[in-house]
Amino acid sequence: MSADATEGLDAFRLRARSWIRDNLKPVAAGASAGVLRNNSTDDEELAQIAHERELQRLLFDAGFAGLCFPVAYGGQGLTPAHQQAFNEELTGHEFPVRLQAPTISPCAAVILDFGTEEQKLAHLPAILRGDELWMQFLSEPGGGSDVAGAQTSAIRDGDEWVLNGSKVWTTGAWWSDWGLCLARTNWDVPKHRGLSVFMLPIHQTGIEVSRIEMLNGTKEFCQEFMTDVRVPDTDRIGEVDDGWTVGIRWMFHERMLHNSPYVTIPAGDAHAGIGASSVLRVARESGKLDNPWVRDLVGEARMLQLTSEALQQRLTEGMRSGAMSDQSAAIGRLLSGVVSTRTNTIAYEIAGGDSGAWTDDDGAITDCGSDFLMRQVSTIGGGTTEMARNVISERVLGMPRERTLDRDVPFRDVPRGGQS
Amino acid sequence: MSADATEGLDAFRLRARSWIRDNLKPVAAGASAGVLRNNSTDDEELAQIAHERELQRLLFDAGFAGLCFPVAYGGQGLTPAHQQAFNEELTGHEFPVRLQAPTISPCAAVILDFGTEEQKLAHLPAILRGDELWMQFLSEPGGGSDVAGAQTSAIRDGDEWVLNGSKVWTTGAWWSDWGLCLARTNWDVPKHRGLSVFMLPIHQTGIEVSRIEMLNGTKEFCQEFMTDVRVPDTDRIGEVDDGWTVGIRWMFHERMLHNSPYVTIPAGDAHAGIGASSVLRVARESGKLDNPWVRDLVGEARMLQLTSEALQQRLTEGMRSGAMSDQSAAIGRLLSGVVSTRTNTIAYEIAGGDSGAWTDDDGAITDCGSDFLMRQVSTIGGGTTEMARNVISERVLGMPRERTLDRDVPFRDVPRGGQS
Amino acid sequence: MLLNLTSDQEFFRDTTAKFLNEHAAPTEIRRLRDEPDGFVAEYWQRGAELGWTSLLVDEVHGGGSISGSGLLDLALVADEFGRHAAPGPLVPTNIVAGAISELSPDRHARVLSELLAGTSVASWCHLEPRPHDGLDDLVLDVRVDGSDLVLNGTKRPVESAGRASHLLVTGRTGGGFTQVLVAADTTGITVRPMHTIDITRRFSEVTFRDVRVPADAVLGEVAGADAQVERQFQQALVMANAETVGAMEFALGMTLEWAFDRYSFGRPLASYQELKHRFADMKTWLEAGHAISDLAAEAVSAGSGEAGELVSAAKAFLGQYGPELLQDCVQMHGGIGLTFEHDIHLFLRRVALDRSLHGTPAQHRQRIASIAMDVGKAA
Amino acid sequence: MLLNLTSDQEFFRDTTAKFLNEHAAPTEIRRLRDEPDGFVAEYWQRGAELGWTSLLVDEVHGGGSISGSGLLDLALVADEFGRHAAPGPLVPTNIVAGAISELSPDRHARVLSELLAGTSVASWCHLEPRPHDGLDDLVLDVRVDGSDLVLNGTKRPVESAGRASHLLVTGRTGGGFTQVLVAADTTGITVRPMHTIDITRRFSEVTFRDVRVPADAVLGEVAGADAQVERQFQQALVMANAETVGAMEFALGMTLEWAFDRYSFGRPLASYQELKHRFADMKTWLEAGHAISDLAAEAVSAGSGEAGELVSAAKAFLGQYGPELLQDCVQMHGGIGLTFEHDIHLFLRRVALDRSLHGTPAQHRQRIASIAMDVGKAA
Repeated sequence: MSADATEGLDAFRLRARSWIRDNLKPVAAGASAGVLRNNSTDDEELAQIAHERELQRLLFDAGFAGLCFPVAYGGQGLTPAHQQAFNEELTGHEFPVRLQAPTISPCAAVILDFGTEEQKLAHLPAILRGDELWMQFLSEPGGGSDVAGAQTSAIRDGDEWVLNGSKVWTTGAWWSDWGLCLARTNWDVPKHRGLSVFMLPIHQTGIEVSRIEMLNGTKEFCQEFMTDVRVPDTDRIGEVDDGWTVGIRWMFHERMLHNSPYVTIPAGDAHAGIGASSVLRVARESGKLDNPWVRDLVGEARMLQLTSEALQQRLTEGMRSGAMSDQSAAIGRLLSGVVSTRTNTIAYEIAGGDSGAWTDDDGAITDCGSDFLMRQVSTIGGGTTEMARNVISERVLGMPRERTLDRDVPFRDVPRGGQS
Repeated sequence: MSADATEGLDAFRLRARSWIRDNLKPVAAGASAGVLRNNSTDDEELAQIAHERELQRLLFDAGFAGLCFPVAYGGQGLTPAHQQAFNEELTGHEFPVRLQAPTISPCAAVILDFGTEEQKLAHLPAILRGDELWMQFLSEPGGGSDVAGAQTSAIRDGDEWVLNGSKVWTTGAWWSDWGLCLARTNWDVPKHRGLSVFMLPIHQTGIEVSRIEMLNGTKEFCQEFMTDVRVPDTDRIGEVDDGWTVGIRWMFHERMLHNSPYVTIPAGDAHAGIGASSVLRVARESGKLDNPWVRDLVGEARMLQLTSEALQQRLTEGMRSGAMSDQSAAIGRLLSGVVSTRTNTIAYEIAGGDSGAWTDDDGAITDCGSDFLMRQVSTIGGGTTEMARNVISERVLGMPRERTLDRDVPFRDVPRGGQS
Repeated sequence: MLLNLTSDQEFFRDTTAKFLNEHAAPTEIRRLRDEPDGFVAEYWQRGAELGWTSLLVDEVHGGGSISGSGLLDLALVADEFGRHAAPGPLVPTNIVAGAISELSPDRHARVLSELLAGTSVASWCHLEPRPHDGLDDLVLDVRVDGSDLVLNGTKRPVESAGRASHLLVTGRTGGGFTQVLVAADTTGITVRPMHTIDITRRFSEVTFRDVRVPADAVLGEVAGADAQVERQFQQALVMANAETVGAMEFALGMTLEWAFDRYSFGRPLASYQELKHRFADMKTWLEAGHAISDLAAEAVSAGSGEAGELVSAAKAFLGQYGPELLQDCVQMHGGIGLTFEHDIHLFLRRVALDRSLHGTPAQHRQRIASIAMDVGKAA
Repeated sequence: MLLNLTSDQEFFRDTTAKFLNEHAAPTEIRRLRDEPDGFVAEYWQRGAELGWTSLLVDEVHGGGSISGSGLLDLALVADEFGRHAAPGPLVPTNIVAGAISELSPDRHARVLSELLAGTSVASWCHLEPRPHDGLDDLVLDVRVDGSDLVLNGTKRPVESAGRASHLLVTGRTGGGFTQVLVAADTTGITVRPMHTIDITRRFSEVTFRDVRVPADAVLGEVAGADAQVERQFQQALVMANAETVGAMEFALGMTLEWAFDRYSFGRPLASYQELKHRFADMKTWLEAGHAISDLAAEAVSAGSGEAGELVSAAKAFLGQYGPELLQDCVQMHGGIGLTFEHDIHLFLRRVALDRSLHGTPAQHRQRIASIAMDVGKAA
């Protein structure tokens, strides 16, 4: 990681700046406002994805893709500080947002951590070029926060595995290429000891992709039904029945998201959805900026955003230097969830009666009500804040673990209540 | 409870109104503002207690003491509606506040529920006359919310019991007469099955009363150290080792407090400490009433007070009619604690910088900072809000009980951690 | 109220509940998102037959109450509407029918009888767009011009204006309020649909440009309707509050059931202390919501001097804690609670809608503070 | 900051920590409530020897920093003050010493050397009483009268004014701020003690009535001190924030230990999920507090354009979540947490005090909003 071994940070930054200005279009502030809004048709979305693949290819060809991936796998072998500099320069420009999560992190990151040499060569360059879009086949219907309780079954058949089960909350599986799948390979041992991880193409016979309609009309999330899907053993990641070792790291990468050195994302853009600037716009366009009560809320939103960003920065540094354990990522996840729901609520409060009913002329106020309905997505998606609080109390503060009734019994004997 | 059997409510109200106006002095609004403030010297306090004993005697002689206690024990045998009417008429007048809790409820209420005829005749009229002030010997140092884990020991010796141990949080034990004491009479059974309840005079050899200084300088609470205190078996309340049956009812009376039909308290005065009117005074005397942010807080405080009062009324009716279980009192306890801390915080917020440092000229703003330091007394005293939440979830909503490690083992084998 | 129903009220309530169970099930509500008016005509007529539209109308004009207080009976209906997130213009139709019944039942007998029969609906044009969106800041101009009145101004949001045959318009004539009943197709009226968070309720922005009506369109006195407007406003608040409490109660029950059924790490969700304590908080908000909503409804029904303060306190409390309770129910459900196929959002929408209509919690807190300041000044 | 200390900084910090462990133990702090100044002279002089008063002062004038940034070093001291709820006029003495060092080290060489030695202390007379208690609403009048200046007005709260030999007074001359260093015993100055929530800090209301000082009492320019006042304010905020974070950290650690040791119903408190989740929240507030406080301190130290916004964000965050964290620590302790003999209130007091001084969270939220509005306007 010494500066001598790699391009100097300042030189890199200047090169990045000039390349970004020459090649990437500027985007308007507030263009991505709102909470998972349903702003485009399917055709438009597919066009956007095609465009983002091109952008990723552009980055790759210019030597700006996978800055922290090894050169052997198509990356640049640079330091997290380079990625940070690139992200800072990227602010205000278009970028291949759909290629970042979950494709590059956690999926590519997990392949880098656990893949064989062949697997890494087969997929990492393809991902960094924008050729492969990946999804997480992780959550299951009825599984909730207990991802290690996966019930998707993988049964060995010679050199292959046969998978059956269902996965859910895969963002955009309908336009993605590959899935990273956690499945149960052993039902006779406690739940964490009978899992394995597989890679599989999404669009194949045996996988039915169904789109889920969210309450605001978005159909971004999918559910997949897998029936006798055959996966060669060479597409298994990590050891048989030791998939939880992969899973822990997988979820670490997921929690890191905006702190990840692998992810390209404009600095300051970590809080997609409703940020302090949306709040300010709502207040201004409501004509309420002269009201001290409204200004109090505007100030609170900005305070929370600055604090949340400062925390992410502190955690990133702390984990990088080893002063903090990797589990500390849960602290950032908790605060960003809380800040996001609070900021959403502040915008809703300021919008006042117009959040119940509005017209197309209402500018920034438009959809404040719908966004409020979707508020909890920030404390559910990507691991609930309840799970984050468990992790912080148990793993960071070392408090006694919750009693579980599924730890020392064979998975098939675990109590499952009404839905099993 | 039919109106025929007792004096008509309207007639009673008129009689009460005229008696109150003729006999009790009016008190200024805001006279009892603040949180357990240290406003008087010990001598002044003793004089106030003497005065309140006189007031209670005045009530007794006029036939207004113990409205819902049976006539045989010095009461009036009237209905809760009569008590309510009396309380309404009492608003704005002096009354013997220190005689109510814990003397009349829970102590006298427990004696009424479980005492023998002799015990009732010996104490209830004396209490209603103002001759006996009672205290609860219930909490113990290191006991926290687990009152059934009492470690004060009572060992039988012929017709007497010998008590050893320590009790704490007895309000004003230094000026009180009798204590109602929960003690352990059997260490070889699970904790709820080895308790008994005793009555004992506070000022006797063997009981050392020590006053506790609170952080704001008040010395209202006491701790007692009991060494070989001898109590005749005739002063035992309830059965031997069955004290928890008494304890459950005891704590029910404690939670009921301001809803209790036994308690005389001016209507609308249930929220001692900081109420919406204190908040309004702080806002006005700060000169901030033209600020919408401040008015928002004033409105919130008033909303919370009205709602909390409405809830107490609903719970009282619901429990009286049987539509709600007695455990529902915990709902009122929770909201009043939450409303009280929030209202305290609102006053603190409005007082602004003056809550950190102030002068004697600052009127209603004076001591807002000290009151804030004492804020949690509303969510600790009289049973914590955490315990209320346990009761609501487990007893009202029927959710699974918390796992306890002390339920089915002899009390002497219960894990006690560092302090035992 | 919930604690002390008469058997007649219980029966009345059950009848509505049964009807809604059958005709306003969640699948039907989801279907209605594509229905232009958000409800079908027959549904509303049958509801009217059950008494939904007649409770604020005098018996002599074809109405009548169950308990003697039509408003309290109506609150029972609103509570059931909340428990079902039910469709239909309950608030505006009742407000308008009640006002006609009180002020000019004979002149508008035909309109009234259609409202009572559920064959037509009416809207109340009350609050106005920014910057005049304060509770008392109504500026729609009602000018006297000879024997006519001329209306100019804009109202929003107006419930069911796209479907209404008549509009009750609250405007200002000099220093006082004037109320006018006008046919929705009168020249100069523009009805422009709005977006909303609810699935079955519809709102519009209604613009009045030189809308000319004869003097007998006035309900009550020109420039003398202030007390009547306040009364209508309080009635609307009582209905909105009851509806919110009903939705909170149903959602909490549904979520509690889920917590018992749903296992995580081998244990039911209901066994996790942190969730238990949140359920305790929610139960407390619910009971407090019942309490203040009922107390306020009784005060409004009785015309008590404290009605304004209490009903605003109820609106402010429910507008704050109602949406928070519903959001926590969503959280307890996890991802599926955010899907269109799940039922919980139907109740979240209704509670969030009721929070936004007839003044937000913040606006009602200001109103409460003003009342407290006036009282404080007098003391 | 906490994550990246140099070994010199670590050593410096440890020295202060050890000294405070010995001389500012809770029993000593409780004793000091009866001490008129809240601290004893020898304690402060020995602290000064450790470097507490010299970090904002140039090396050439007898000061010097450990790391190159005296303000960041001072934040370490303030953090330790928070961890011990330590006595002593840290903020005013450093602000005044720093201002003298920067603006007129020679003219006030004697005052400066006494402050550095800890043999005297100084106060900063900055904010004012109601109704001029806004952050920018300073009205103390500094009038030029020939070669003299005449001061009229009132300041409060002024820390350690009862003990200070000199006062740095921030006032207004026409449209700009003027700062004057004046001996505390100058004719026309009245120092009136105030009550406070802290045990060892002392505050006064200081009134200036026709206080006449020579022109060379001015620090900087007449009517030209605005930037300097803002800088002093930001420095004070950095110290207050660091102190709050230190107190939060110590209180949380102490409460966590209690939760492990304390058994209820046969289980340690630390095993109850609802309490565990509250500890998770507190840990999050603490880490976020560290993060924003450190970031703001670095920005102020570097004189960055974002310093004003960041330091106000830190003050607003810590002023809101600091007291809440401490109150939850009290709650976890139960009744004994409210007694004078327990230690937790020492930290609650300090955090609540720091929240009230130098602008409340609400005032800083207004300041942040104004900055955001200006930026938004420019964009």
